[in-house]
Order: sequence, then C-alpha cells, then structure tokens
Amino acid sequence: MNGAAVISYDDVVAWITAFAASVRDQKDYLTALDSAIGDADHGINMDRGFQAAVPKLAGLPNRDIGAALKSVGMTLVSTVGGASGPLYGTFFLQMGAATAGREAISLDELVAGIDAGIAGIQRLGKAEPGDKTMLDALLPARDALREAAASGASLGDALARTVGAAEQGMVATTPLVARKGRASYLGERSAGHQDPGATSSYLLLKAAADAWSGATAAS
Amino acid sequence: MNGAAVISYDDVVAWITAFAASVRDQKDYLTALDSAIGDADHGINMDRGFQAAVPKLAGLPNRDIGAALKSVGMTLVSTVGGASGPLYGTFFLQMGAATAGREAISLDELVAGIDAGIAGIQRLGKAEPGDKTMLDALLPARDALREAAASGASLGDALARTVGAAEQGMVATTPLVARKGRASYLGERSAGHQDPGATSSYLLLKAAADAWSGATAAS
Amino acid sequence: MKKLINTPEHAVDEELAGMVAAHGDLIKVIAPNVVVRKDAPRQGKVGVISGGGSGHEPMHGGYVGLGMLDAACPGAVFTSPVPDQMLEATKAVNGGAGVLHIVKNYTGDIMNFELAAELARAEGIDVASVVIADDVAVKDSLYTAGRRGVGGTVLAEKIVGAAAEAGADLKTVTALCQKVQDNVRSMGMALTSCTVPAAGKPTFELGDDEMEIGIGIHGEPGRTRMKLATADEITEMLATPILDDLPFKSGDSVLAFVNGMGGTPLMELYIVFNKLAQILKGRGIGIGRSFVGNYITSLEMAGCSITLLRLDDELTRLWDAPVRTPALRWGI
Amino acid sequence: MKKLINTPEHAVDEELAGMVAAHGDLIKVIAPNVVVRKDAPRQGKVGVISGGGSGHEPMHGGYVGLGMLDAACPGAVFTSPVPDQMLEATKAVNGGAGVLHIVKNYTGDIMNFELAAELARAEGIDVASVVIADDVAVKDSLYTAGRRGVGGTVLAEKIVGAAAEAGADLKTVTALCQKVQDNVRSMGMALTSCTVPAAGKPTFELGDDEMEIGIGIHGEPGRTRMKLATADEITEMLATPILDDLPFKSGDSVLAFVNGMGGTPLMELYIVFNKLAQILKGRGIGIGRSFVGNYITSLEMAGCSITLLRLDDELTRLWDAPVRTPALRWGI
Ligand SMILES: Nc1ncnc2c1ncn2[C@@H]1O[C@H](COP(=O)(O)OP(=O)(O)O)[C@@H](O)[C@H]1O
Ligand SMILES: Nc1ncnc2c1ncn2[C@@H]1O[C@H](COP(=O)(O)OP(=O)(O)O)[C@@H](O)[C@H]1O
Ligand SMILES: [Mg+2]
Ligand SMILES: [Mg+2]
Ligand SMILES: [Mg+2]
Ligand SMILES: [Mg+2]
Repeated sequence: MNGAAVISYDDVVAWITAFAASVRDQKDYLTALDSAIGDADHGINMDRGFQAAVPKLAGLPNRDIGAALKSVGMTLVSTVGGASGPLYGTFFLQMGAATAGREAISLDELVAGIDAGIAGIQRLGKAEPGDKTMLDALLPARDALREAAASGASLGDALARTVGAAEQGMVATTPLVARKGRASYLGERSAGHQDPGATSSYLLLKAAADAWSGATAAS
Repeated sequence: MNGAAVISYDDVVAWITAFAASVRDQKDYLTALDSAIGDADHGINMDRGFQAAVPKLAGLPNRDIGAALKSVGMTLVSTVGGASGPLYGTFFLQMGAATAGREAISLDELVAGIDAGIAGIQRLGKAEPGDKTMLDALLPARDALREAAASGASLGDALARTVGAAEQGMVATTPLVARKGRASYLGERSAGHQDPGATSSYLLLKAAADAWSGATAAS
Repeated sequence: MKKLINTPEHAVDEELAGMVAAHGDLIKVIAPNVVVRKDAPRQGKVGVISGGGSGHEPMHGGYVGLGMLDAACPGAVFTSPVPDQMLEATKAVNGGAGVLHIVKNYTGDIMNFELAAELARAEGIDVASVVIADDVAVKDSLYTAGRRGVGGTVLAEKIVGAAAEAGADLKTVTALCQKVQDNVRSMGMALTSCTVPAAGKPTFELGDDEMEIGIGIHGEPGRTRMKLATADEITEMLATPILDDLPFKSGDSVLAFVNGMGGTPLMELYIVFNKLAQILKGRGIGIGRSFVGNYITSLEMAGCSITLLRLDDELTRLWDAPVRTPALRWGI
Repeated sequence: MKKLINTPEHAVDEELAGMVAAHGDLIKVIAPNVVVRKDAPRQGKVGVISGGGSGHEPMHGGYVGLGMLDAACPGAVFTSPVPDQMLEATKAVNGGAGVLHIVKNYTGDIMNFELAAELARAEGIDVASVVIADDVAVKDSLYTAGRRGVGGTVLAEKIVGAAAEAGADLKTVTALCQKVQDNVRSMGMALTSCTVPAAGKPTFELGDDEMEIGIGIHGEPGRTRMKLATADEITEMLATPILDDLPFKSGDSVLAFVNGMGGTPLMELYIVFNKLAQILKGRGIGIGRSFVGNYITSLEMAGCSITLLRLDDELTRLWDAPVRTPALRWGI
C-alpha cells in the first residue's frame, strides 16, 4: 500500500510538459513507424495535440489535478482527430475524473487514475491485449505499477518498473499481426513493425518517470 | 553536268528501306534529342511513318520512282503527324512530283528532285536557314550535291560530299537559338542542343549514300 | 517533397479558403474545417454530412451542395476530423428533420463521429450513422477493424444526397445509405506512394518495377507488393475479388466507377475502364452507369481503384438526379 | 516508367475504346482516332472540331458532346494528329453550315489542320480556322513560331460550342473564337517531368529542389529553371505576366482558371486559387467565374497553369450555357 501523497499538481503539469517535449522530439520517429503500417501521421497527430494542450494548463483557475488532466483530454479530443485523438483524449478525461479535486495524489491514486484511463481506451477502442495497439504498452505498465505500489516500492522505483514493462510491451508489438486500427488492413504484413501507438504510450510513461525523478510532493 | 541515269527504281526503294532501318536504329537517339528542346517524340514519329511507308512500296503497280516517292510522302502525311509529318511528307511528295514516270534518274535529276522537296518544306514551314530546323542540314547538303553534280563528280563522290555537308549543317545547329518549331519556345535555352529534325535529315542523306554505294543503274 | 503549398500547417486552411473563393455561390466555411452548403440549414430536409482526413479531394468538401452533402468535415491530411467539427456541422445543417452521418470505416473516423453524434443527441438533434466499408482488399472479420470505406462512399453521398434533397425522412435516408453499402464493393492499387505534407517524405518506397495491390486511400501499404503488371492484368486483379465478393451475377446492372488516386492521368483510367467493360461483359453484367475520374484520391499517389455498385431502378434514378457541387454537377 | 497501360503502341486506341465504353451515350469513334458526337452531323449547325496530341486528357476527346465540340482528333501522345483525321471529322460533323477548326498554335497542329482544311474545302465544305495562342511564357514574335495554345483552348471550345449549339453561323462562331483568343492569357509551371509512354523515360530531369517556370503542355522545358518556391510565390510568378500582358485592368471581370497538369492534387490547385484570388482582388479585378481542376494536362506531370479570360456578358452567358460531354457537364 502506498497511500502518501507523492505527486503534486506541479508534477502532473511537469509530466504533460515533458511528454509534449518528448513527442516533439520523437515526432518524425513516430510518424516513420506509422508510415510502415499506417498512414504516416501519428507523430504529427500527437504533436498537434500536445502543442495545443500544454499552453491551456497555464490558464487553469486552481491546482486541481483532475481538472488539468481533463483539460488535456478535452484538448486532445478537439485537436488530434484520427484514432489516437479520442483514445488518448479518453485516457486523460478518465484519469482526470478519477483524480478530480485533488491537489496531490498518492501512488495508489496514480494507479487508480491510470487504470481508469486505460479502461476508457478499452471501452472506446474495444482492443484486446495482443492486438498490436497502445494497450500492449499500457496494460503491462499498469500491472507493473500496481504491483510495485502494492509491494510498497518508492515512486522512483515503481516508475522505473513501469517504464521497463511499457518498453517490453512496446518491443513485443513488433512480431504481432495487428487486429485493430489501421495496421490491421495489412494483415500478415503488419508483423515485423513496432506499433506507433504503443511507442507513444511508452514515451508517456517514460515522461512521467523523467519528470518525477525529483517529485515535489515526495520530497 | 551529270545527265546519265545513275539511280534506278530499286535504288530508290533501297534508299527508303535503308533510311527506315536507320531511323529504327536511331529512334531513341532522335527522341532523346527532342527531349532536350522539344517534346520527346521525333524518333517515335519518324519510325511510325517509315514503318508504314516501306511495306507499301512492295505493292506499287510499276517501277515509277515518282510514284514510289509520292507513296512515301502520302504515308508520312497520313501517319506521322506533328511537324515532321507534313514536312517530310511534302519533301517526298514534291520530289515524287519532280520524278514522276521515271524508272531511273540522273544525278542532275536527283538534284532537281531534292531541290523540289526542300522547296516544299520551305513553303509549308516558312523557316529560314539558321532557324535551327531540318533545313539547316538539308540546304547545305543540296548545295553540295548540286555543286558536285555540276563539277561532274561521280555519284559516290557527290553523295559523300552531300553527307559531309549535311553532317556539318547538323552539327552547326547546336549553338543556334531556335526560331521555328517547338524548340523556339525555349528561347535562349534552345542553344547548346543539336536539332532533332536536322539529325534525321542528315540520316536521310546518309542512307542514300549507303544504299547507293553500289548503285544498280550506275553499274 | 514537391508540392504547391506554402507550409504543411496551413495547407488545409488555404485549400478551404481557395474553395470558398472559387465556389462561394455553393459553399461556406462556418468554422475551422467545417464546409457547409451555402443555404444551410434547409427546414424540414434531412441533413447529410460526411468527413474524414484531407488529402482525398474532391472528397468530401467538393461534394457539398445541392443534391449531395449538406456539410463536410475535413481533418488534417489523412487524419480523421475531431468531434467538434462534426458537432458544429450537425448543428449547422439540422433543419429539424435530423442528420445522417456517412462514416468511412476507420477506427478514428468511427470514434470521432460517435463522440460527435452523442454530443449532438444531447443537444436534441436526431442523428443516425451509416458506416461505409466496401474495400474487399481487407478481410471482413468481427475480430479486426473490418473493411475500409473507400470509393463506395462517393456513390453513397450522391445517392443519399439526392433522396434527402427530394424530401425523404431520416429513416428512409439511413436505410438507403445502408442499401448502397450492402451493394457496393471496391479495391485499389498504387504505382507510387504519396507524401503527407507534414511528414515530408513518401509514406512508403516502391521499386521502379513494383506496385502495391489492395492499397487504401491513406498510403497504407496494400495486402501484397508485386512486380508491375499490365493495365489489363491489374484490372483483372482488382475486378475479380470485387465481382466474387458480393457476388455480382450475370444479369446484374452496375454503376462502374474507375477512380484515379490523384496522380494518374485520365488516359490510363480509360484504359482500365476498357478492360473492366470487357470483364463485365464476359460475366454477363451490364454497365448501367459509368463514372471515371479522380473522385477519391490519396494526394499525388499514382494508381487507381475500381468500385462496382449493383443498381436497381431506385439507385439509378437517384444517381441521375440533379447535383450541383464544386466537383460533381449535372442536371442543373 | 510506371503507367497503367498495356503497350505504348495501343494506349491511345484502348483509351478511346474505354471512353466509348463509358460514354457511348455521348460519343462514338468513327475512324481511328476520330471521336465524334453521337448525334453528328446535326443539320444546319456549325460543326466545331479540335485536335492535338494525346496526353492532355480530358482535352479534347472529353469535350465532345452537346454544347461543346462536335468532334476531336487525338494524335499519338504529344504529336499533332494527321490531316486524314481532321478531314474525316470535318466531313462527319458537317451539317451544311460549315465547320470551325480550333487549332492550338504549334507548327505541327497548324500544318496538319491546314492540309485537312484544304482537302475539306476541295470537297465543298466551308471550313474556317482560329488559332489559339495564349501562352505568355513565350515571346510573341513574327519571327518565331509564336505563342503556344494552352488553357485558353478549353475555354474557347466551351464558349464557341455553346454559340454553335444555339445556332450561330460560321462567321459568328469564328469571330467569337477569335474574341476568346484576344481576351485570354495563360502560363504554366512544372514540379516534375512527364514520361511519354513510347519514350519510356522522363522528358526532362528536375532536381528535388527545382521547378520549371513557363512550361508547355508537352513536357517542353520552360523558359527558366529555378529553385522550388512556395505556392504563393509561384502563383505570383504565373499571374503577373498574364495580368500585365493583355493587360487586365481594374474593374475587369475574369474567368479564373487554375488547371492541374495531371499529377497535382486538387488540394494544391485550390491553394493556388486562394492566392490568385488575393492577387486579383489587389488589382481590383473581379472573379466572374471560377474553374479549377485537371482540364488540359501533360500526362502525369505535377504542376499547374493559370488562365485568365476577360469576360463580358456574352462570354459569361455562353460559358454558363448547358454542356454535356464526358468531362464537362452542367445545366443538363
Ligand atoms: N482500437 C484501438 N484501440 C487502441 N489503440 C488503437 C486502436 N486503434 C488504433 N490504435 C492505436 O492508434 C495508433 C495510431 O494512431 P494515429 O496514427 O494517430 O491514428 P490513425 O490510425 O487514425 O492515423 C496505433 O498505432 C494504435 O496503437
Ligand atoms: N517550320 C519548320 N520548318 C522546318 N522544319 C521544322 C519546322 N518546325 C519544326 N521543324 C523540324 O521538326 C523537328 C521536330 O519534329 P517532331 O518532333 O517530329 O515534331 P513536333 O515538334 O511536332 O513534335 C524539329 O527538330 C525541326 O527540325
Ligand atoms: Mg496514423
Ligand atoms: Mg517532337
Ligand atoms: Mg490518420
Ligand atoms: Mg510532337
């Protein structure tokens, strides 16, 4: 159990900001992955969304983590389009709903928030593990985070394990034959390529680990 | 003066046949020249015309040089299109008119026939020497042939000088700025490229020299 | 990347501004990337809207006007539009008789339209949706994203638009759209890739002697890459799976649609049509209507697609009905 | 070379067969490469014919039908047709009121049409000719072949066809065609070369960062090769010489025609149109009519051309008149 507040409002903003920077940095790489099995826009899509989402955070009236995450979700839904817009949008909307009104959250609450976000993606996209989607990075990452939290790991430790699991899940999408999303049109030809959405999901968790290495609430 | 019949009906057929073979051989080269300053079809055009013209010669009722040349001219007009179709067509039609009813012709008659053909090209195309057209090979060639004939040269000798003049004229088109035909649209940019029509005209005279090296009527 | 654009970021905006400059008598842009028929909303008329990524022009913006779409929502290039656009469009064209969303079967399009439909319903607008999924290059399975929506979409928009123009109600228009979907099949191929402006380089690389068969309209690689074949062979490769799928039968009459992907000249499309006509004749299938041109494209991709729609009197009559849009016009 | 063809030799024949298969209600092919309106000859109507090399589709075959051309004579790719075709076409469309030949100003077209006109006159048909020479990229000089005929040709065919359909006599129709020629100017550019099927390789090579300004429609190199520029800059480079040449003046109303060379997507043409509209506005020139699309092409060349026609009431009315051809249709 990890009930102490370890992640502050500022940490959450730092996470989103770090992820936006990472997406900008990896934009061409994500698009190149999407060229191989999709339509060459994943990096462009994610970048458009997060370039719009970050500035809005500065204008929020109070230090409500849930409101910040909802704002990100709304902006993604309204600016990204494609499959990733509604899916990532829902992730942040649901995570925001789970953390509504909080100025800081515990590791357990982080687990619950991410879990709610992922459940939203699953409801909307109806993908299963192994379908070669972002879920193949997100699900093992969530499980690793939950276990780490349950075993009393520190935030840093828990995030390190989470990122490791996300990376493994991301890499493991390569041999898969896609059954959801645009890559599924390729049938067998989709095997041998890493899924772009799983890659951006890995980067999302990596951004948390990087942003929270000196998390303010924990110190 | 060269009044003895030196070129037979068979020689004329051999000339046309040799030129058709030469055009086929140089088709890509002529088209490449036309790519640089035109529309990349001169070799294709000439080949289409002569592939159609040669078979028709076999079906002619009598050994009339004029009729054979007219047949070639008609076929060119009806199958080539572009600028070269009417121009080469007229050349052969007019040369045919000048040699109508003859089964063999003298060197002087050859000069007169070619002169009539060239006059036809000039009437139709209204080009002047130096405009960077086929005339820049044909006119000096005709002059050389006429002088050779006047000086009593043998057929072989006369043709050698003719081909030499045509070749010089052809090469001399390279620095010219085109004032007629499609190359004229290029303005100054047409300089530095050899004219495709002058090149096919050189090949036409070269084919005569090659075909008539052992001219039947002369032997 | 060689394109007549200023910057990738502004390409779609400037395109739409150009469309309004050219066709301001037919269309207006009421919000970013929401193209609406000039005289919308029309009281008592069912609104018909569609949308999808840009890069498929003239689809969909070119089909807004009398007798076809009431609004179109173009997204970024090859990216499904966002729900805000469809919500805006739905409100703008609602004349009290409800609105039909014609949605191409892509995960993104489906989800974004669904979100918009929910929001519109929450505002009291009657919204129905039909999903077009006509691409036989993709296996139709419950366990995948299913077939893509391609050329059949254009035919559905024309036919459904004619019915809505004539006053049919939402239920009728929806059923008609489903009828088009049930009777239409397509397949496409590419000779070259296309280049998404913001990506700056070709989506895929094809050898000089290669082609992709079963391509989508977003530069997605096809089902198979193979050696370049003749137009006749390619036409066979596209027509056979289409004909076998529905299946189309001897005695059927079809609307035969040969579509260019954007970079293929009309000459080549007619060469394909020539062979397609022979194939149909060989199977005893009549060509009731013909449609040849670049109507649903993939930027500058070279290639083509074939779409066949089984016709009956109703579909034929609605196809022939007057239409006046930037890209499609007849009878008026 | 990547094309949807079977063999270069049969490309044009198969294209025309495909056109007849698709549009047999509008056109027929009465002899090799002679496309004639289905109901020709129409007694008492002036026949309007045009022709030129193939590879510019839909020009001219796509413009045969009611209210436009009575016949078209496509030559081999980029090669002027032969006199036999024009003679055949002239005879086929002569309804006793004479025939107008609309000829683009190329040495080959001029000579071949002239030969055909002479032959037709010898058979007692009244033949008039108008030469279209609207390309401002080429210097207009008595000592050269003069300006090329490009985009203005399509507008002339539409407008003249409408007048002939309405019963105007040969003198009137000829004068009208000359009026269009006197009031129309064009200029084009290329981002890529095209490949003549029989030649098998690109007519010219352009660097990845280069373009040709002042290109013709046959892959002839332009007047200048330069570094790639933005759509706005390119539009300026094309529009300025056009506007200055006639010159078009403040208060004029024009038909603004942005044409694609075959391989350029519609999105880009609208981006060009957007800038063109701004330029015209800046000069106080009104856009009376707009026309955007691939109407006079160079095989798969990427690029565009701009054509401006100064309008008056007569030209506007004739432009708006009903037309029904494979490629252009409205009002009917
Ligand atoms: N049904 C789905 N559930 C979860 N993730 C999905 C689903 N469909 C697609 N994705 C993810 O979306 C990614 C593609 O996003 P993006 O390229 O932005 O959208 P689009 O496919 O519409 O172009 C895929 O790599 C995949 O990870
Ligand atoms: N007015 C003219 N008089 C003489 N020769 C001409 C004239 N115009 C063009 N030519 C010749 O025709 C050649 C081009 O022939 P071709 O490529 O077959 O026709 P096109 O220019 O119609 O494509 C030029 O190289 C030139 O020599
Ligand atoms: Mg994508
Ligand atoms: Mg040529
Ligand atoms: Mg996309
Ligand atoms: Mg030519």
